[in-house]
Amino acid sequence: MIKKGLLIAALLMGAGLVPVYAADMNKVLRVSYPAPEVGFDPVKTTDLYSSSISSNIFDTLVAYDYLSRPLKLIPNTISAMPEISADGKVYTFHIRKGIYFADDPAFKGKKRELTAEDYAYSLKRLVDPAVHSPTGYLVEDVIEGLHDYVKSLNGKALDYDKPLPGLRALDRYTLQIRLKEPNSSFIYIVAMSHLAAVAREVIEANVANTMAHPVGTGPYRLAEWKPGNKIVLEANPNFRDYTLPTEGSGKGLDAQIAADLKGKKLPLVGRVEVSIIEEEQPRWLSFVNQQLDYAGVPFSAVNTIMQPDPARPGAFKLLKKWSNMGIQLQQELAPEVTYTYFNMKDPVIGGEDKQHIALRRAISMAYDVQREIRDIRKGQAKPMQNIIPRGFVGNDPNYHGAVDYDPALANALLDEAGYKIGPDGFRANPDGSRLELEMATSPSALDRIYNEAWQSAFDRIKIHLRFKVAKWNELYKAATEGKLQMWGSAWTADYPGADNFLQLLYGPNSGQTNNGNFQNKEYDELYRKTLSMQDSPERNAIYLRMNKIVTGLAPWAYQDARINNYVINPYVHGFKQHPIYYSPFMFIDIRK
Amino acid sequence: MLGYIIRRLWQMIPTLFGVMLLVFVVFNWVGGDPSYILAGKRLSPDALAAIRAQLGLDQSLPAQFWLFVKQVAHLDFGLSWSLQQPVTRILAERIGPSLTLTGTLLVVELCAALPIAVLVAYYRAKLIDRVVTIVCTVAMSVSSLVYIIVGQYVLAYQADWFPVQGWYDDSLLHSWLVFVPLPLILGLAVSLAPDVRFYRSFVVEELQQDYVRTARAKGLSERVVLFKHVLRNALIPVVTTVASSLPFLVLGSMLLERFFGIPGMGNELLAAVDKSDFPIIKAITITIAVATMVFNLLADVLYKWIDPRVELK
Amino acid sequence: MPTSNVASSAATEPASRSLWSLGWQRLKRDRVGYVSLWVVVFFMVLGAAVWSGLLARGWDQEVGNPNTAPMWAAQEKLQHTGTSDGMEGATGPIIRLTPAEDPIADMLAAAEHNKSKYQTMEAPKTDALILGSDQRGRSVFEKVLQGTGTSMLVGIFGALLSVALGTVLGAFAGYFGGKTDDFLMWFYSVFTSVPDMLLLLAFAAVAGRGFTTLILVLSFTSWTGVFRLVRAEYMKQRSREYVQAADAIGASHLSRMFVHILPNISHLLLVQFSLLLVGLIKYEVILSFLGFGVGVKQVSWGSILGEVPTELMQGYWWQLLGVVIMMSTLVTAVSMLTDALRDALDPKVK
Amino acid sequence: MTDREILLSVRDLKVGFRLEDGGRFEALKGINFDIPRNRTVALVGESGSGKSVTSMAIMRLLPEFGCEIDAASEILFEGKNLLKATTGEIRSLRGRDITMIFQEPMTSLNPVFTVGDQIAETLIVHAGLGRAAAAARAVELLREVGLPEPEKRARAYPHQLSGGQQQRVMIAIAVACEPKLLIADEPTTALDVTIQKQILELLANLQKKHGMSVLFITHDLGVVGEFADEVIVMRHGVIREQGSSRQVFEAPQDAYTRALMACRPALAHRPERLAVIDDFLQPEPYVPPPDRARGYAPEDRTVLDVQDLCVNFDIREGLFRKRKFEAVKNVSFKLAKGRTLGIVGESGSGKTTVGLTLMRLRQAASGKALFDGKDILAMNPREFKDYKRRIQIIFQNPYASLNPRFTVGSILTEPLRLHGIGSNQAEREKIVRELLDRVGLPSRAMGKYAHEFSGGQRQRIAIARCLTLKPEILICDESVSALDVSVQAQVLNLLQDLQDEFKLSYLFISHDLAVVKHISDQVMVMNKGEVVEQADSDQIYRAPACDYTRRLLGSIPRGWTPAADAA
Repeated sequence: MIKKGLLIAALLMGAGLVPVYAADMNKVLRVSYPAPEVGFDPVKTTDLYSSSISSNIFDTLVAYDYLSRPLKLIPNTISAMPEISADGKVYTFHIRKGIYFADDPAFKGKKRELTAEDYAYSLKRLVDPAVHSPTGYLVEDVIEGLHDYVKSLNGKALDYDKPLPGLRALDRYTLQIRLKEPNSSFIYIVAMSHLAAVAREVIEANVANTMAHPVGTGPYRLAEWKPGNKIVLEANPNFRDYTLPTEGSGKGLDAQIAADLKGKKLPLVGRVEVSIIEEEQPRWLSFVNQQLDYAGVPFSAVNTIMQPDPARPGAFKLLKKWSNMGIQLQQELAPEVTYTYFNMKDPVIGGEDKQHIALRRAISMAYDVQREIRDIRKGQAKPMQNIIPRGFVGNDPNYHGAVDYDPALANALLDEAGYKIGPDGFRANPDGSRLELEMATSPSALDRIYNEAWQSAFDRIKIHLRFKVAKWNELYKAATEGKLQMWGSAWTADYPGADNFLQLLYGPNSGQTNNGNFQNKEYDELYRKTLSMQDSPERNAIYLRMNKIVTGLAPWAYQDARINNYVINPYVHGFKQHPIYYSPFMFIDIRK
Repeated sequence: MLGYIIRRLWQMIPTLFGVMLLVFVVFNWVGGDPSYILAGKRLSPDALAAIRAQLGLDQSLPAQFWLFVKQVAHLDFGLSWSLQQPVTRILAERIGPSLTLTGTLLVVELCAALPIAVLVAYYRAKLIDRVVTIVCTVAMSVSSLVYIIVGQYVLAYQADWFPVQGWYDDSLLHSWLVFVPLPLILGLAVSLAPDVRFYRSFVVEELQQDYVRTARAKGLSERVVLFKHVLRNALIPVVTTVASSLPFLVLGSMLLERFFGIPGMGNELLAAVDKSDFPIIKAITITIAVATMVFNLLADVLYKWIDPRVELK
Repeated sequence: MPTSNVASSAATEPASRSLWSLGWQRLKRDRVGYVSLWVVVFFMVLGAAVWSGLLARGWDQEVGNPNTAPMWAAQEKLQHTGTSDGMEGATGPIIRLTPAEDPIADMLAAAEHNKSKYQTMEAPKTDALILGSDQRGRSVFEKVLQGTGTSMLVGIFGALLSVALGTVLGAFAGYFGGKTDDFLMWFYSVFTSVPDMLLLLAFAAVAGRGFTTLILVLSFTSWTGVFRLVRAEYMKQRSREYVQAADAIGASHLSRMFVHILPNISHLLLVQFSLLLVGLIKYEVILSFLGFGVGVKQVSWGSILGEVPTELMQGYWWQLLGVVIMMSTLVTAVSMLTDALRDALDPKVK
Repeated sequence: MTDREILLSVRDLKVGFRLEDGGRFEALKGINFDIPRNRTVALVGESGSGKSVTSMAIMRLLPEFGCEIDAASEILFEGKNLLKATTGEIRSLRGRDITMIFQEPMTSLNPVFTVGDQIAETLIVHAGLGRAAAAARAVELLREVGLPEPEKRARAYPHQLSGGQQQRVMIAIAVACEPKLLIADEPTTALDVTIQKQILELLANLQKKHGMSVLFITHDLGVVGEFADEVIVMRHGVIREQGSSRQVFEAPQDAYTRALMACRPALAHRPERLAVIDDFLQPEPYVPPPDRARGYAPEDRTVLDVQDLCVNFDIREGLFRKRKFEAVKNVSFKLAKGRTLGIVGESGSGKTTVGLTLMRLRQAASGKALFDGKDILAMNPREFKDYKRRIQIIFQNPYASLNPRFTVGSILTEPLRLHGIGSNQAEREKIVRELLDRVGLPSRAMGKYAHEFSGGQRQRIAIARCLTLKPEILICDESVSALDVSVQAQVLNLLQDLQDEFKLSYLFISHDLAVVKHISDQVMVMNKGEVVEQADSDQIYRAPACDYTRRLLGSIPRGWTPAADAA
């Protein structure tokens, strides 16, 4: 009772300061992130949590529809999807008039309209050497002339006013981008929050600390920020009239949400409080006590929260205890792959000769993914079968790319390949030298559980295994330098394009994302070929071939893709998990 | 007195230098390369080099150390590497919550532990003393982690007597009312037992002194002997112990802050070590080191104040 | 007959006793202390038995079903989640790598032929375990026993090393004073000015996992208390008359430090050792909880407690119970023994 | 001896202590004595005699645990049995009717309260005075006990006062409420002889002035002679003799009493050997041996020639500054072969520092110490090693100078081993056995630890340790001061025997003038680091040349004088 009273008092205090809003300023949405954000300069951050906040503050040219699955791009600040030239290289965007930035002292009290120049400016910031953007690669080699211009700077400051042939504002509302090569994924890149529009005046007024001064045209603006602890967003009073763009499938949850939001001006909730809670237990407890409005299901507590749903094979439902409270469960397969890579340049485990392929395949066979899913993932994952996640264009649902768990076969295979069991009961290299493999790992308790699973896999095939324990960044550094033998990795989609995953094995990406240093000529050629192809059976056939190359050579031990489980308190409306937008705050309503 | 304080302050410089050296060596050696955290999912050598240049990691070690020395001299630790915010600002925000919890903890604990200790010492070797001593010993034997894990689970989650975790950023008082009680109770559970035992030993030690015999020979009642004569003397080690624990008020209780989501220094330090955020680690360590030295000095001055025998040299 | 005289009177006189044996006599009279001593001895024997492989050797065998409650406690039967091969969405026949496409098809075929010799029968899983099983189905009882061995090992050797380190440094600082003392005190104040936890995390991060690391890291951060005590004792003892007497008869500095003075503070070191034993066992728990700690093939109380927060939320309390019982028994016993030792060995009593 | 009205009487007091090994130690075996009103009763005994237990029993301050008082015992104070009184009754008696002062004034005062407060406290509790009145009365009391500037002293903390002043404060507390009985437990033992005299006089005056009874507990018969009306001699928990002072001193009935009086060295004469208790407990009567002549002879060979020895200590003061404290200033003396040089002085006179400096346990600032013509102070440690064995030292505290963790055997063989005396362990043990025999200890002592011996035996062990190295010079630093008189006599006799046998030279440092006179050929008086006077011992006692020496001699308790009784 006391708690509630205080809360209301806090809300009232907030409400007193604010002018008239479309959003209900008395409504507060409270959510949590499991890891700290970095900041809110879209070109400077790469982490999920920073980007999720950024996408609530800034607007990209195109955006994913909220409800449609598979994902569909729709115009966001442009009046229609861009015009693409016949050769696939020139994109023309027509920006809508009357979109305004949130107020900021940098605008000197005037309303500031969004223009094509803003996008041009924002894109140039990505490659500005002074900005050190970690995401500059997204456009630098893609847009014509950008790379050459940056290289020509030679330490000089980038001149934002200099017109570039590849990136031009034709007029106040028209932006034209010319690509070096046709690129079927470019439109996805345009939808990434790193390419959202910032206002030059604001950036220049806050050069020293752009991370803390996000000013955009999006539905929310940053009200308060305690780095690494709490982020408070407030509805942006200058936000344009915006309603739910499509009704999605028009069935089930989609229909419910469409009915809820139809015709309403978004956002609905005036204030969003995001707290960073790193431990799983308190996060869940907070949700149960309605201190959080929705939350992920802690996978460690899956058994006490949900059970397999007999009506829908493979799916789960909440235990009675929770569903009686009106809590809703949403399950969605994450757009990701998790795997353990083998370093293909490593003399012991790498190489495309049969002996080493057999070794890697045997390791994959000895690792029980099903058991991992059952015991560690608590059933909340599906085995990975394809480099391209399920549900993505290009994923062949019939392809079984994973190696089946079969320790006996793995042992027999190792015998064939010459890895004989020595007098100590462990296998030696075919040349008789001692065989001991090393797997990298971070030191957390969860990592330890995985370590134990891998340890038993190696015990099954009688190979010595040791762990190299270090902090994640140290391992990452070693990985990019090709110094690790094996390391568990995961990749989550940046955008729903197959190439976003296939590039993980693309030879030239060695030392960047291709940490296993997989170099296969045929694969690389096919990858380049598909880049300019549109979705077609031909392209799907190539994707299948690429998958088979990888299954054959086994640079990865496939693991799984997680199922994201969300629980939602009964008074929360409009929430639907989105594979790209982690925090679709503007669609959510609180009705207590 | 003033001369003493000046001399002590002067003596802090080599220690501070040592601390800086230790922190620098330890974290430059083991701390890992933060540029890999900042670089994101896709690494290019150019981007890495740019980040390293921005962080000053491309300079020689002596140059980096010299920079560190200058930062300490100016009390400006630059920007946090992971949060890109001024370290001073981050720490300024963190210190309030830490102090709110640990300060309350200290006061409550002193108020509880000292009377219990005196009482038990008064009845030393009687049943109540033995019972309390044994209870304390058993209570101390359980890991603090167990108290926190079980306490949070039972008191907050199952019984719902307290919020599970959280913090109001706008009002420390509000947070203190709502969020401090549970960590406070658990903190007490962890530290009350050892402190009672500790303080009891001080009192018992004093009870064996000759002046207690004199006081009794004067015909004073046991109560006066205990609370006037003994307590005043037993307070001397208590004050020193408390004063030397003050720096950790500033640091906060890492585990409690972590579990209860209190945005304090300890939580920040754990996160910073996790992310190799060297500027934050440096700043916190230097702050704690300076606090340790200053509070030690304070302890000595206090010592002088309550114990007339002490001469400050 | 003078000789017989001496012999007879020697026989009637009580046997001569060193301070240690007097302390032992006093300890024996302290009932709580004496019982504690035997509990500690029991744990040491247990630790040695575990360590030498006599006990709990099969702790990492997956003998039971995952997360089974202790046999004496009621538990709702778990619904095991169904497994999926991730092919539910298939729209046509399953496509696999064909032998023609497989670079090692021939090896696989041969291996398939030979694999029977590796087929093993899996032992049936039991649900009847004293303390239930963990999430891999290992017996919690055996695991906790194994953890006891590890924690004892880490605690004992860590405390030994800390005491040794603190004693040697403290002896030099306190005995020689002057510049030696200034330097060592500087070293000491630097270490005490940096929060323990920070040092612990930093050292642990560079050194990775394992016993040796743990022991080194723990002792490297916990020598300071011993140092302060030993230094103060040496300052006090070096001006004692028996030390001056040793100087007068020509004993060297090292001999005075370690032959004459050291035995006289040995009872304090024993007390410090047992205090550190408790302290380090508790520290190990926290380090392991944070992920540094023993290796994957080893288990300690801390690594078990690391699994507890998530288990507790699922209602699996038995690992917590096992560790808490063992740990609090040992730590209580050591603490009480420490108290008893402090009293029994106090030279003031004699 | 008329109107001898009894204030307190002890009847059949039996006190036993439970030992931790389950045994029982009878501290008092049923004693009976009376304390008359307005009289001073001296309770005399050596350590372990039970004299302090008696006083504690009267105050009811014996520890609650492990101490048993026989149920039939009675301590009647004005007819009331204190042993049966309630805590409240006892509390109101303590500090008002019965008060007590202790041996260690420093630790007996509470360090954190001003002395004024500590005096006032009694007045507030017992006399019902208000705070201000009590404070004013406290100042008066301080004046009465002879503290200069009492207003200022009342605001001082105990540590700011000297030992004598602290004891005066204790006395002020004790007499604050006009007690009927004051128990003084060894009140002067820890004090210098001049201070001792003042305190004794003060006590005597106060006794007369307030008409109270005093129970004066001491180990030193000499102290009580001057002012006690009655004397009780105790040994091993039994009263050996009691009676009026005249009776006890002039015609002691008990052999032990006689022995006690005889074994203390006296200024008047110097026997060949001091009497020991056993001499008196033999059936045949004790015949005092002839006196021994002392003094340097011209033909004496000088072994140690100390010239202008100075020793300084640094005292840190203020910011970075150090002040030099001159502990020993220009001390010169010669020590002759086979002779004893006594150094006498009060605490802080620098006498101990001289001894330690000669052992090079302290650093000399300047000066020379020529040992056989070589300056041992200028030698490097290696050169000094050979000389080290030739000068040895016996310390004051026999409890601290033997390593408690070593057996006597290893204590004694260690120097032999270090200096390569004796070719193997067996040979060394043989030497040690002979030495033990020489100092009067059985050879089975070798396997024992120091704590198993009494103080006198320990001092014998310490002497034996020095003898292992066959030194030429032995520095005895207050070596007999901590011992009971009877034991002290034995050790002094031993030292004398050894000197006669081995022609040792002694540097005998002590605060006790009688002892120094007894053993020394020449005496050097030191005060504040300087030598005040140096002469042959008989001469210095007969005709002291300077004031300070005279004052020292004047402070020595004169023992029993019939005049005291007459007064």
